[in-house]
Amino acid sequence: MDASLIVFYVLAALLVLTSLMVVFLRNVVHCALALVAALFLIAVLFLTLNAPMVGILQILVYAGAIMVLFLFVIMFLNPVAQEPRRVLWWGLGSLAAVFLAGSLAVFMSNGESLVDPVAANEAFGSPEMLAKSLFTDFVLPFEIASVLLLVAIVGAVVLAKRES
Amino acid sequence: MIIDVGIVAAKAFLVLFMVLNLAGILGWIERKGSALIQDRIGANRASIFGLAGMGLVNTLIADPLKFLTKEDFVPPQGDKFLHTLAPCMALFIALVTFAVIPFGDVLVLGDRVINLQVANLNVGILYIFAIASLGVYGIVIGAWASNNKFSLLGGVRGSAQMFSYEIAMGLSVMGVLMIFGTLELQEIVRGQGTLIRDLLPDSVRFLTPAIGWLPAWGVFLQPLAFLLFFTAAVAETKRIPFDLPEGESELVAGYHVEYSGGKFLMFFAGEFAEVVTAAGLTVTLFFGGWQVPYLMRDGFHFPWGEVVLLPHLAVVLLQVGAFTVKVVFFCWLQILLRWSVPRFRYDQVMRLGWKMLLPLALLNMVVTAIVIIAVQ
Amino acid sequence: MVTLNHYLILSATIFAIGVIGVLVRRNLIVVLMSIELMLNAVNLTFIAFSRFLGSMQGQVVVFFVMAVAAAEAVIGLAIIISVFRHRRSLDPQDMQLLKW
Amino acid sequence: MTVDFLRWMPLIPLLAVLINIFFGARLGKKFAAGLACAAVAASFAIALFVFWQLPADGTFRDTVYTWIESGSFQVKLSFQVDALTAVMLLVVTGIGFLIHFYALGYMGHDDGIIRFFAYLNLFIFFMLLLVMGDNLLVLFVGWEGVGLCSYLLIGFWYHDHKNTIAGNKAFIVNRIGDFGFMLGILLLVTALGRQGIWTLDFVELQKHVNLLSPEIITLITLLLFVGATGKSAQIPLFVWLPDAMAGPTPVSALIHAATMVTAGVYMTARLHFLFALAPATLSLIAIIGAATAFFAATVALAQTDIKRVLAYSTVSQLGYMFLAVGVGAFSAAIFHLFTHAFFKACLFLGAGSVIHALDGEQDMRNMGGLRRYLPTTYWTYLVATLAISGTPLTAGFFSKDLILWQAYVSPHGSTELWLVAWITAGMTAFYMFRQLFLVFHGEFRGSEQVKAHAHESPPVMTLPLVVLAVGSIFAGWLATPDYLWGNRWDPWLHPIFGGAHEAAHGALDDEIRLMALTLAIGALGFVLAYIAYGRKSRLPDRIASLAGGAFDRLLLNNYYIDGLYDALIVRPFTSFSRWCAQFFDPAVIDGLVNAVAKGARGFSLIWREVQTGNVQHYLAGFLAATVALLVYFLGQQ
Repeated sequence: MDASLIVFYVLAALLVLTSLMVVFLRNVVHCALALVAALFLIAVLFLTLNAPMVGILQILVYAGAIMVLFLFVIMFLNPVAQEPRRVLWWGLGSLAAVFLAGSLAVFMSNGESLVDPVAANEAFGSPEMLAKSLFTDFVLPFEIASVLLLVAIVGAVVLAKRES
Repeated sequence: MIIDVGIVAAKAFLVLFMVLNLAGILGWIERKGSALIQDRIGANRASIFGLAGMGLVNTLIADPLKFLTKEDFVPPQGDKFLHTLAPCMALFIALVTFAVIPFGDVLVLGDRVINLQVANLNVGILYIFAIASLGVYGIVIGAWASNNKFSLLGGVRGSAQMFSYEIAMGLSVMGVLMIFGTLELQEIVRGQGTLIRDLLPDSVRFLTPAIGWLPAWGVFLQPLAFLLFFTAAVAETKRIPFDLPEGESELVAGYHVEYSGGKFLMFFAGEFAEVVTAAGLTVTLFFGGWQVPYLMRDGFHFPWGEVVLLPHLAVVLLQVGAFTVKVVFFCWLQILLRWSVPRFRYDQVMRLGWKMLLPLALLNMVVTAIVIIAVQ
Repeated sequence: MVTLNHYLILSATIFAIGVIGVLVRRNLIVVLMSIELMLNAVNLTFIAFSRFLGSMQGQVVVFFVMAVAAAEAVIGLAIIISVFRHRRSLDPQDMQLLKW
Repeated sequence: MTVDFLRWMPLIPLLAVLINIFFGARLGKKFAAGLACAAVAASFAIALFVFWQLPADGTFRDTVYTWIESGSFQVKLSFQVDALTAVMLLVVTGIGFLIHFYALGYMGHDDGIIRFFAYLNLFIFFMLLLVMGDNLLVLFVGWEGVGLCSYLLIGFWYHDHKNTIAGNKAFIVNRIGDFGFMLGILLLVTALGRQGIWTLDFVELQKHVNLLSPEIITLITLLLFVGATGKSAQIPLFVWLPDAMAGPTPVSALIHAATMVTAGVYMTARLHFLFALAPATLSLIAIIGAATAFFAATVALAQTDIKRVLAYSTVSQLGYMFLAVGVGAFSAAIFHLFTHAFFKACLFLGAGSVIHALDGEQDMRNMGGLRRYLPTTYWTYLVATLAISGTPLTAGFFSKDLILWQAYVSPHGSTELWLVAWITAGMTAFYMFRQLFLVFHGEFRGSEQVKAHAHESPPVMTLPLVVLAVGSIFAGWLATPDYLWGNRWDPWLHPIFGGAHEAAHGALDDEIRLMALTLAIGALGFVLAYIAYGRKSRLPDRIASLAGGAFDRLLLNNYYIDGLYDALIVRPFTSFSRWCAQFFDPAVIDGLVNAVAKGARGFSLIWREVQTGNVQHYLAGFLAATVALLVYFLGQQ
């Protein structure tokens, strides 16, 4: 057990815990905060995987923007109705998900695992490298993504605006 | 290994100590400043051992003690856990932002080179924005956990406001980032150590006698960006004129209506910590950070050719001192602002953010990009 | 030594947890959040592969996934708001007119 | 010879139609009517040019584009003009133009004049397609098109329900004939196709017609003749034509006398190579032609409506033409078609002029003495009557005489056929002069009001009358008997009909003797008519009341053939339709459809439970399938 493994297990355990909280907590705000924690943990995992840029973006975009939006909407709507809970449906759903997780895990990990990470150089995952990829090989998708975001903005305004 | 960890811990402690104390001192400065502006004596009752003018000590020690000994009230219908979590997050996030702000150049101790910055991330400025974007949680959670409609409204207002100004703030610094070509704050500060004349392209070299002697600080290169950034940063601190989330006359006290005692102290201190952070960031990006004009690692190199050599330790102390002075200046500026300007209306805040700062920031970015390409 | 499989299995687990949320929760906002969770599980896979294959493409894809997720969340929440305005409910089971 | 101006002949009227339909109301009535006339005049000019340029035994051909292409089977939208078509072109566009011109006056006050001229131009377009098409399919399109125009124009004054009924009748009766025609075409194509020749071109058909067996040809020609009886109003499908008089009089003149009804004759002439190979069919055609001529003439004797007399007369004259076809004298048939177009158009237009003058009065019993009010009309009418009655040196004399002579002398002919035709000639003279006397001589029998109003028609109407009257005399001089200057007509059409069925020649003595007989019976008819109607006489009433008036009623009502058809065909058919509509359709057809629908619905009612509308249920299915797929792939590995 080296240090990185310990860090991984701690992060993984916390991540699974917070994810479960997202799904199983009753209070929507608690769910949202658990999700913020989960996303933060995933960002940390990204950092351990030599992806600092993406990790920071993860916090910036997900935790900083998307989840705030979620909280904003939760507060805005302030839904008070209690969710009905049907034990059978929950049990079945969980069971199915366990099957899915099991089969996915077996399916994905039955190949030969890459235990020896490619010796990544210093710049791997740096803003420069990501930017270079984005603005050379992926410049078209990048621009399309910007159009997508614009469309989403307009769409959201149109959808959420009160008809007057 | 141990020493490395120790050094990092020492730096972190130093920064925390400085920021928290500065936040405390700011509380006193604010009182004195408001008194000054409102033409009254103000904050003159505290005395220790009969010594008047000990108000500073009072705010540093007596105020926290007072807060901590008061009843910690939790609304019965509120969410106890989150009610506690919220002020912690607010203060925590305000403090950790400072981790990547450099407060000096390298300190050479023997063969050990210590970077005077708690953490040197290659995504530095993005880290700041990421953390700053989390700042909204303190308000939102606190507002929701209080189960009070005034605080909830404050929370909604706060989240929308911080959301809006974060974007303007992020875009306004793009020009600076493009000029210095890095996201690392330490590099940005080092880049501001040169003089304008070194950056001038040949075509406008004739301007050298006029402005060539200026240090290449962000404020000289990006004056518009400085205005935009500083405005947005002030808005992020949620203080007058941007204190809509609290808005006493409308929302009693906004998101911290239901807070008292130690938790309120944390919000309170967090607010001042944010003021310090905003000042630190402004200084770092636009006012040369720890740079003293013409001060190189070995001493002063004046543009007229004179050289004054200084010992290393003196240089470092000068740099740290200069940084501190600058930060204090901008903290004071914000307090001045706080007492000079009335509160905006909510729609005015939104209009300013989306229709003024954001387009101007975009314009600044585009113009900067064009200029950079033209110069190259 | 942390291997790729560690990340993949973790990612599968998070994904499945997200699926549970989408499947059983009776609150649209939580459903949407669960979808975000699933997306992030996939992101984790991408980053892990990126690291273990030494290719930046995984990170680029994650970047795009984030953009799409942002758009999706915005639109999703806008829809939720307008649905809530009309039905005063966030229960997906109250929204089953689209059948037969 | 390939040319490219033929297409403009039908195209110009079509363009005029489109302009009048879409912009007519905006352009104004006068402009629309003028445009229609100008279009036909342009077509007439082209027709004249074509006629002028056409070499003696040549053909103009103009292919517009390939219409249908399927394997080696090709149908082109292609026009041809040979001698036969040239004659038809002159009749269609020439007479057509005169009638258009006439209609400017006749229809001048009608509200629907734009529509009227659009229909009329459309008719010209389809008629030109019919006569110019170089294959059966184009001919068929024209054939159907003129039927459509006929229907539209008969029911032109659709506000009167009777008119629409007449239009329907014409259309439906024609459909029966067209159905036979279509079957004939299909049989012809498939029969030739069996032999490996897939074509509809007349030239190709003529080339390969000997591949077919006589039985098939007989069947094909019979079916084609069914089409001809419908379009050309022969027994048994002639009932529609008298009713078609409900349309405006120019329409009766153009469509139901001069051009469309002769399409059957044209078609048989065009396919003469087929008919010539089917002697049985020819005999039948001859018999039907003679019978139609005779029966229609008898009916015409008793009619009181001025236009119905002319309608039955047309049927009768068409019978003559088919008689000529039946005895193999195609060129004689076309010749009679040609001359008939002149004098019958003249008669109809004259009748129109009378009707116009009398404010819509059509009953001859309410006329009389109009000679004084309508001098021009009277004289032209007289000329046309003389022509149709076979007065020497008029057009009708030569053409009818030619047919009678051929009926007698042709190898397909017989004395009996001649006899029937001869009697008919006498009756023709009788009923035509009867009409003339009733309308123009004697005293006016109508109301004073109408009398005061009676007036000669404007020049725009009388001018065509004069032109047609002139034609009624001189059109016949193209083919005189051998004892005059001989036949200039047959050589003209000789390249078409060829030597195989050359007009039969007989002894000159016989020809003169027969001619004398014909003249005699014609004169008899005139004398009888004069005795009965030329002067004040009680004779007609006494004849009419013979056998208690039953005979008169029989003739007046067309032998009750309409009633017969009604009882035998129409009523059973309508009651069958009613039964279908009231019982068969709701119970059986709807029952079947409903049963299928109910079955599907029942099935769906069960299965729609799967579709709960709940997104999460769908997702559960999605998830199950995903897991199943994963497990399957794991098993594969």
